[in-house]
Amino acid sequence: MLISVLLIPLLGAFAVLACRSPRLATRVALTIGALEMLAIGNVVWQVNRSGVLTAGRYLRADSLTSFFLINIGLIFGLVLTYSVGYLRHIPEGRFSSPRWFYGLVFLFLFTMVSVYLSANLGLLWIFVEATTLASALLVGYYNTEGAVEAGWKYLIVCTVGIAFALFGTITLYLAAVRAGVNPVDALDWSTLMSAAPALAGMRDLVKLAFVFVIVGYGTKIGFVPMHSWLPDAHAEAPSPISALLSAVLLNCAMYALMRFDAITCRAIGSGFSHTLLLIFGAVSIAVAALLMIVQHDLKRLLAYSSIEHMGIVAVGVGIGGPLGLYGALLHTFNHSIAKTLLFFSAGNVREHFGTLRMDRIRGMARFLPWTTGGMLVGGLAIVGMPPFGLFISEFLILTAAFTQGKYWVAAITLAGLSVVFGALLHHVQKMLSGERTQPPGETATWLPGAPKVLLTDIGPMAACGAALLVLGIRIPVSFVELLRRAMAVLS
Amino acid sequence: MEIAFHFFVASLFVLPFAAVAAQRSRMARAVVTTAFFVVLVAGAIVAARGFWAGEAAVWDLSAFAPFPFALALDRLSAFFLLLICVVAAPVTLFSGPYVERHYGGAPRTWLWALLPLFLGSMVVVVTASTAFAFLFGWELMTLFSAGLILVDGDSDERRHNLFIYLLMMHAGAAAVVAAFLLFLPGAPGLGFGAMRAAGSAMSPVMKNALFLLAFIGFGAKAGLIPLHLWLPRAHPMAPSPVSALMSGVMLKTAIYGFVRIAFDLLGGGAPWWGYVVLAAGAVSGVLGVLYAIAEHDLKRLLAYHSVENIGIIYLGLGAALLFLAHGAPTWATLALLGALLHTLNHAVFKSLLFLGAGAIGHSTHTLDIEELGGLQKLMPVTGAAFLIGCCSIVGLPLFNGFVSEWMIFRSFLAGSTLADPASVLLPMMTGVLALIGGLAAACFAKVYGVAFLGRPRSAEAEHAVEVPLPMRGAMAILAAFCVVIGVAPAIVLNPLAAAIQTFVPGTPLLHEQLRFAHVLPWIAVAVAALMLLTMFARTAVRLTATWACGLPKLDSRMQYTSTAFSKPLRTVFAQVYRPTRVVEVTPAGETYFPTAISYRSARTTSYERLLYRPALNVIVAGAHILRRLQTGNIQIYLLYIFLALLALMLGMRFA
Amino acid sequence: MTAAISILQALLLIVAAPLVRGTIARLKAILQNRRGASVWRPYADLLKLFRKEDLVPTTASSVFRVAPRAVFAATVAAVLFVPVLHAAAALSLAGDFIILVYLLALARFFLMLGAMDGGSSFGGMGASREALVSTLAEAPFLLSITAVAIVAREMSLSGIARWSLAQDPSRISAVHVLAFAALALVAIAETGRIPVDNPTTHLELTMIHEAMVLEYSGPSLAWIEWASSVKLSLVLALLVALFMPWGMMASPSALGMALAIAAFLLKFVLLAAVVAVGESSIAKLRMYLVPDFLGVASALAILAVVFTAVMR
Amino acid sequence: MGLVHFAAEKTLASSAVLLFITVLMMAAARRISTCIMLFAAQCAIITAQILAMAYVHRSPEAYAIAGFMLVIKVLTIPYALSWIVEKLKAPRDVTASTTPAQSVFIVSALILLSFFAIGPYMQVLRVDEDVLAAAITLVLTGAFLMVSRTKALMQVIGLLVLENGIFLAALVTTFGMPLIIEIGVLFDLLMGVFLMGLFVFRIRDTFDHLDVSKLRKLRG
Repeated sequence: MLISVLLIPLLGAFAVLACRSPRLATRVALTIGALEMLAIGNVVWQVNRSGVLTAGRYLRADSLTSFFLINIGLIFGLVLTYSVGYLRHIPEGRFSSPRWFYGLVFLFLFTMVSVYLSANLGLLWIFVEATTLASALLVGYYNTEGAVEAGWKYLIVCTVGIAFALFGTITLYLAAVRAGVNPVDALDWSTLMSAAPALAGMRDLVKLAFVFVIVGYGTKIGFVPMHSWLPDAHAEAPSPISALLSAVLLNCAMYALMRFDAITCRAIGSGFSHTLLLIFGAVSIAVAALLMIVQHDLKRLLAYSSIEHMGIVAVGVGIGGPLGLYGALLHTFNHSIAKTLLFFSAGNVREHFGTLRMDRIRGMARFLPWTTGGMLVGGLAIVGMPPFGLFISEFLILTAAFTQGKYWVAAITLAGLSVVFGALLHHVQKMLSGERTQPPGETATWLPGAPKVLLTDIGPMAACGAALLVLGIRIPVSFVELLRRAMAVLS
Repeated sequence: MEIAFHFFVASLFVLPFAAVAAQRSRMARAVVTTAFFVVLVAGAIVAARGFWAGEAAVWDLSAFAPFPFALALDRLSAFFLLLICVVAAPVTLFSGPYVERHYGGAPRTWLWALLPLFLGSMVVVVTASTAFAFLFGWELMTLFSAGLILVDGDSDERRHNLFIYLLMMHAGAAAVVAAFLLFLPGAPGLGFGAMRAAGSAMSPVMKNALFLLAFIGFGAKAGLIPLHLWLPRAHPMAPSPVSALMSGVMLKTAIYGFVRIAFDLLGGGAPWWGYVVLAAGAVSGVLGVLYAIAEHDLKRLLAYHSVENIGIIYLGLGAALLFLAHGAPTWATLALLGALLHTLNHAVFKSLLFLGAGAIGHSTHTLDIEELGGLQKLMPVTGAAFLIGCCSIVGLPLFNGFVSEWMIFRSFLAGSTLADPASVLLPMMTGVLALIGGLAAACFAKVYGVAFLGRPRSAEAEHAVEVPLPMRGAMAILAAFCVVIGVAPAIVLNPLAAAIQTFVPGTPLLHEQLRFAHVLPWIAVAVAALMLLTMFARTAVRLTATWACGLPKLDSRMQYTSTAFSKPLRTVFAQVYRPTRVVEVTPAGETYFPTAISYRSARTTSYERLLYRPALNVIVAGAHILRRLQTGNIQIYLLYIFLALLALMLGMRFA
Repeated sequence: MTAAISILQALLLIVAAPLVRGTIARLKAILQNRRGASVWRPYADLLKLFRKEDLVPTTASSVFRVAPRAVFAATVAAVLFVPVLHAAAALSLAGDFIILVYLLALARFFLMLGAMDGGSSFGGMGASREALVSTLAEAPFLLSITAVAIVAREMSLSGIARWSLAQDPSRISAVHVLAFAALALVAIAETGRIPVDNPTTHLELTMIHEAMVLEYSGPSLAWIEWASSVKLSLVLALLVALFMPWGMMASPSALGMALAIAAFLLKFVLLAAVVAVGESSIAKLRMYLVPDFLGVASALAILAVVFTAVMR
Repeated sequence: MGLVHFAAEKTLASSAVLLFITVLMMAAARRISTCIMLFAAQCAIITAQILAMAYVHRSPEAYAIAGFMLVIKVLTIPYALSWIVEKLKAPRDVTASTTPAQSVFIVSALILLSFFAIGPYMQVLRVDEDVLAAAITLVLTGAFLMVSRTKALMQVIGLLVLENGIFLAALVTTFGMPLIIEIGVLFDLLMGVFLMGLFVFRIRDTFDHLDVSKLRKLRG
């Protein structure tokens, strides 16, 4: 069953690549997407029924997995739907036909899903690295100067970072082996969890391992100062891909880090790893918030906001405790939805105005009422305003921080949130009204004249908005249950 | 009671849908508006029951919310709820024709949809019994008010002002959040009851931090100087009824929050709290009114007066804190009584004045009082109501403003019984309050005299017509409140005192202290009797032209303008205004007869220049430095990673 | 009995007010080697004015006629708080002097409005200047009374008067000196006497009060004039009650009554003489020197309050 | 038989020194092709070591790993890289931001640093000190090359060296991870090199140069 979740996208990728005509490719892609979502739903349901699912020694799905699977399934479905309308803007090029797009996207999906499903930390590493490889071409998809540059930086920086994560993994493995765990499954997560107390003797090694891991996976999560690739990649990739990167990939890496953090806490107590998480989180929030003030490119702005939110999640995990962890998990979910919404609207903006430079975008409210609505909702949500989900999760994390007397982190977070609010408001309010300074499609990559807004451009955004509202007012009980079980996995 | 309360709160959040549904037909709109009015009246009744009879009402929604979310109506909440409804109902009445006339299509729908939401958020704030509910309403309040401001169209300047408003509100909200969360270790659920217990057990350091956070956070919302920057920008931008609500009600939620935390949850603290609050109040009061005097745009002027009155309220609160700190709860009660009553009074007369401004704009299409004049004859009801509003805000006897100011005065006098330095500082504050009163009198003599008396200064003013009945009715209701509270304050004072007793432990008020309330009616009787006697003493009246010193006739340009009126005071207080004057003379042939002389004088409030700019510059400078670190060179990026790793390893080695 | 006396003293003050004015005018005349008009002259003026008709500018609104009556009513109401013969005013409660000050403010406010309703430049001019003076006068006014009240530990005028009656006249506290000085300066400003304002001038450069009432005539003017003379004697009575109440009776009795009336007349004549001498020996201040004049008053008042703590 | 054992012993003993030599030469190298050759040599040494260990510890897995190592790292990747160099027809010198002499000095400093770095862990690990040091050295040198060499290809090589270091570290400390993991890692590496090659061509096509330090359009 777990295999099916992996095979569908993998085979699907080649299936899509096989079909020549764009329309056919699109249809096939949608079908496979639907299938995949069904498979994921099935897995989630199974996990819900019988705690843990395993397939062989290397595949495993527990509640934490299924929580993130829901996240990935939801976002992926939205992205797929949105892409249908979006792709019509992308000119034919060497690799830039729908089939390539969908093919690569499915590969990307495959790697990410396998990250969630791998039971073995080594395998986990392999697939995290694979996500980089699979998405690099998507980042460079437009094949423009910027795209290539961003792609290169993304590839190199992430690979180097991830290499360190490998080193960390090995160190942990070493510690486990030295602590007497059978080398064959000394990388198996559940084994490690149960054997963690025995690792206490290898204090130094475990610490070393976590340092390398947090730097390694931190690079992928986008912790400052390893974040450098993130704004470039998010800004240069096609909007649906940006959404995937920000809303799914970052969570993926964060998931890996959480797994390691759990083991480390079990082994040597939470002091060390949580301090590191708090430091990285706080620094990321502060730096990202400040950098948001001076951005000119809409998607770059959103990318920095992603860094900030990953920082918040890190703070949540670092504070720990049921409240902090709950807030952190919930925040990953809320953030991914809000960010997807924002990237979709950014995509529409780019298609309409042919640019993402915010000083060139004027009169959005008049020309793109729907997109403007989406951007407003997303913006309000992303800065943590009620009645949207992020208000809840941020409030949870702050509550946790204050409960445990972590005042400095709370202070930095609150200050950061205010700065972010100011920055976003400052940039967005300028775009809403006024006269546009250039004809549409001047540098637009598609047909000039009034743009025809398809349902697929708006529908996903509406869905995101609804989801945010629900999560902000009344979180479904079953979902809360799932979250609780996911937390139970980690602690 | 419970049911009514639930119905009231719920219906405020349902009405918007009705408004949207009813946007097409005028009839339906009228129905919805009426329903809105009725709901508010019902709310007023609920609040009144809670306020006078002390009936409590609870609505616990925790089951539906991710956090403990409950509304409860204790006496203090009931008082503020009453305040909201008493103001909001007439404002709604006023808005009916006003909105129909000035807005159409989407803006109108937005207005009618956002108004109930705005009120609803404020109701949530003042009735919340958990921190989460409070903060939820608190953030929404800002959002909806911003939305209501946006309804009035937008331009670069408006958007800039809105930006300042939202940013300051958000920063303030952050402080408020921190203040509430500081209770946490002691009160897991963040219910007010638990927080009260935690507050009493809290260490002094925490208490002080908490107080400062609350003071700053709520001060930003209340518009204390120097946190007032947004206030004179945001309020004038909104449609007049909304301005009335923002200035009259929204600011008061900040007072509520501050009283809740500082008095109810923390139960007072060190004396320096009192001094800080007093200082803030004094500065805001004096500077606020001074800035107001220099304005001649009616709504900006009124906005600055809100700053002034908030200052007066904080004077009372500061006195109360001092008394509590020195263990004189009775006098603290009196000071609080003054402060809270002034909160109510200000809500009433300020909204009355803003509605008056709305009426003026409605029939003359201008709010620049230099363009007005002689309106009293053309709009008698509006004029009379506005005059009552002026008398009240100035704090003249027999009008409500005076009652509360007297209480605060009285508590200042009582300060002489405390230990030094309070024994000198508090009585000294009487001088400050008197100065504020005098300046306010000057300012509103100017406003009413220039706008409503004398000759019209423009064609619009000349052809002004009285506003329709509902608008007049709304103003009349509010004016009536001003007079009733001003003449027979006992009806409000006693329950209010009871409300304060619920969280200020101590002996109830002496009768001697409330004797004032029983003297006022007698003065009223005396004055009224004399007025009647003198008015209807038989006298022949003849209409003539004003004496023109022998000139053929006077014209409106010979009258004193608002600028001219305030000139002496502006000269005396020039230090406050720091005006920048520019005189441009374009000379002609001869020296003494230039072709044109232009004179421009701009007033600069230096806060932006001296306080906000630098702070902002520091932040932006930091941002630019960070921006430069993001060089774009991949090798540098890799270096960052390696350095981070190195730093961590070293840290591990040596820590 | 007590109540009767209280009402009586108020009436006395109101009725006698024009006389005080007349006296001052007469004394001034004598000082300036003129015979001057009779001390009863003000009564004659009032009568004449009451018999005349009200001239109302065509542009004016109802406020124009309401204002003078309001001024008179408020001023008279203020009188009810001042002890004159008996150390218990008709109305008295802790903090009553605040009410008194604000009743005067009420009167002033309506006077200003009435002035601006005329629609001529003079009204506005006068109102604006009055606004300046009164604004700056209010603070020292209250502060000086506050200082005395603190020393007396009594928050009502009557209480203060009773307290000072019990004191030994020879021992004067610094607070009282400062407060008296301050209050005297304020009194000059409030009643519009030289050097702040000149009640007899009609030069547009200098006049304040006169500019405000320029448009008024007939009964309206009469009410205003009467009100202003009541105000004058009220302020004098205030000075007396606070700083030299001796002769005032603590408890009602026939003899006391006689004494009190005698003392009252004496003191008022004395004060009138002081005013007269002062007015004929000092020149009027320039408009923009008035703030300094009141600044001095404020400084004195603040000092007085500070001294209350120093004394203790 | 004894001979093989003797060879194995020697290899284990001397591999560290050889690795140090390769990295020093790499630092001094002026032409990309030289670096590729050196990298190949490096991988050969490591392979030899794996073989030796496999022989000493009698572990079939290790033989398999050695096989993969030989195929992928010693043959395929160097061949692919030099093919790219041929195909690019771009100037073939390594444009370094440090002179060869400086580089050599820095790398030798790094060698010392790595000895210093592993010091505290020795008593825990009980492994051959200088081989572990060599591993760390490879990591550091790789990092150094990536930071100091501005040619896109040189960055790839630096990355490979770095990865070699990690691989070696894993080897000496744990005698290799489970086979499937090792294979997966190698596969990832292969794919990575392939993608990077692709991007190198794209860079060449879009910018007409390979100097990644000039790729600075995206910043701030």
